[in-house]
Amino acid sequence: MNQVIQPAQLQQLIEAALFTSEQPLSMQDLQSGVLAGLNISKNKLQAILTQLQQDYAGRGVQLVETASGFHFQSRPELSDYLARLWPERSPRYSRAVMETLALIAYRQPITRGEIEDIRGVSVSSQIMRTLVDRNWVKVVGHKEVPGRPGLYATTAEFLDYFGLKNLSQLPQLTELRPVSDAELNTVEMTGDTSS
Amino acid sequence: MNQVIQPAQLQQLIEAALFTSEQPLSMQDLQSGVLAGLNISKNKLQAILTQLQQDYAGRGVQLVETASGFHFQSRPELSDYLARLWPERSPRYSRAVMETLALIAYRQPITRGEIEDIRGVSVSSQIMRTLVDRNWVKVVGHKEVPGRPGLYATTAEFLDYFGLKNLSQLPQLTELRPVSDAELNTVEMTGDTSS
Amino acid sequence: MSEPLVAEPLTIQQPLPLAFVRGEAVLERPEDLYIPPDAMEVLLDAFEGPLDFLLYLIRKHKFEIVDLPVNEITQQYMEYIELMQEMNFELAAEYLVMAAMLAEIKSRLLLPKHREHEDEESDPRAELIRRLQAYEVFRQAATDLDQLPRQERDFFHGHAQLPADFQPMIILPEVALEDMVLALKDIMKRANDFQHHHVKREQMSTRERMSRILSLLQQRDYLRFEECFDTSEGKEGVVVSFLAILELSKEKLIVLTQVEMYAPIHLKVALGADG
Repeated sequence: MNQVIQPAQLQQLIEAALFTSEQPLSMQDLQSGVLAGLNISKNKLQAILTQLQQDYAGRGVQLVETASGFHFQSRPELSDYLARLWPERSPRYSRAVMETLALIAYRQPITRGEIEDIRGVSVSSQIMRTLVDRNWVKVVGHKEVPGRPGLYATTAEFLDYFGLKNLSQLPQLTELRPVSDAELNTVEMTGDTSS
Repeated sequence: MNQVIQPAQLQQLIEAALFTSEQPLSMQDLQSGVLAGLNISKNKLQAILTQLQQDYAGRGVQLVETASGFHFQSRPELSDYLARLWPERSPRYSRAVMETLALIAYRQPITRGEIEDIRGVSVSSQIMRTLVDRNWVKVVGHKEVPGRPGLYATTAEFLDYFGLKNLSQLPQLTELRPVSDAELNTVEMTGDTSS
Repeated sequence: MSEPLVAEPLTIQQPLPLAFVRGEAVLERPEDLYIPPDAMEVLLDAFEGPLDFLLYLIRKHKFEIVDLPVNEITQQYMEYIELMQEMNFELAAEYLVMAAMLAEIKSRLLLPKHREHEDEESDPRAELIRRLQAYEVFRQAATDLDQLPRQERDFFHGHAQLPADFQPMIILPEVALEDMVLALKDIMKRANDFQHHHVKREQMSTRERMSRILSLLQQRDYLRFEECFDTSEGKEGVVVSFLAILELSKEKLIVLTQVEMYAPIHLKVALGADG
């Protein structure tokens, strides 16, 4: 069925959907959900989203696009004020958790054993559970070696949480200083963990 | 401690607090929470809230004040569209509903009392409402017996749903599967028209 | 082991205490080897394992990783480890494995070199350097990741409520025709006297026609007799309509009226029924 909606109401509808949804909404989500039957082209939808981003440019919340779609979030400059309202909402993570997360993010898919090889210490089950429970990482397969360890990768929620659209937006890894010392000849630093 | 905040940022802050809070925020909540230490008078705060209400007058969400405070809410006229974002699956129909529907389909027009006679149990109003709300059955008249019970029949929507042109396309019971001897003994399926 | 160190966030804007010893913040890592016994254990907890600890020792002496001064580093590392063991601290196994590796590298460096083995794999430090560098890259990556603006710390999800009278869309259950037929069969199995309610194709269409006529009479007070027939349905259709009218009349659901002979016949709902 095709319905008709006024242009002004169409923008209101998309705006309201993005504000009332708990999850970010992709263009696909919008077209198959709240816009179903309204026959709104992708170009038209894109134009409205761009318009909304402009409308909110100077406001307290902004329309941003991350991995799973569009959602409104508060301006980062306001975080000092807002964070004190909900101190309990902002958990802190230990270095062990962050290093493990970084390894999964940059080297995925990766086994727990491979993470341990690079970090030089064992990775507790507690750490892995923290990341899995947080929906930041998940097992995406198993490595065909004895024990068939799980291969971990990051999720769309991880990207959303850190405000990223995709993994290529992660900060660049630091360049390894080339080894020029003659004594050492060349030491290949590809970051290959096989050893 | 007293801090200083730019007027533009102050409005952004209040706006963001209202959007990011899980609960409605009263003026008191705002002053003791996100605005603590900023020394914002009640008048000033009221003026900003009024300004925000005006800013959002034509948008998809609006700033409304309820007993517990201010919060943003989607425009009521968008609810029908937004409802598609969170569809709820209702449970499967009970056996009683299916039997009632079957009797109406095959024995229409039929009263609720006649359905009860055949099923041997009472038929709740809820069951009839389920079928009427679904637009599958309707009252097409009243039987001239005491109480003038409604006569139920199936609708065109019923036929459409099941892909039938007319009721004569309803499967005949004997066509569905071979009837065992035992069943034949107890259930006569031949065409005696007495009723 | 004593209480685990409270995990510190990786914020680097301001110097964070390295550790807390009896409530006192230890801001600087100790410059010399003397470390108060209490601090020693806490200090080691502040490191994410032997690689982290080795990187600390290398940086403290402003060495480059690639220059890895094995003699000095090994000596310092061993002194820490021995000190820990003297104090009967339970050391994570990784620290002891690293101690063994350092000792092995040191001894191999002391062996005379053979020219033919002098390729890139011949330096016994190479593997350790590779691991230190790889670890340092990801240690930095973890810090960078922690600096990224993130939800619930640097920004918060903005959302609006739905109106109080909001009703979600209900997806109605799917029903297959067979479900309905099976339901009817169940009824028939239960009802021994179902013989009185026979189901038959011809009768079926008669009853459908009865419903249709009653429906029409809900919209209009009267139907002319001829309106109940559709000649395009053929003879059979006419018969079905006629039977339906007779059946409706017999069940006293409708009344047939004719003012005079040959005048039009009208159908109307039986007296007192909806009109």
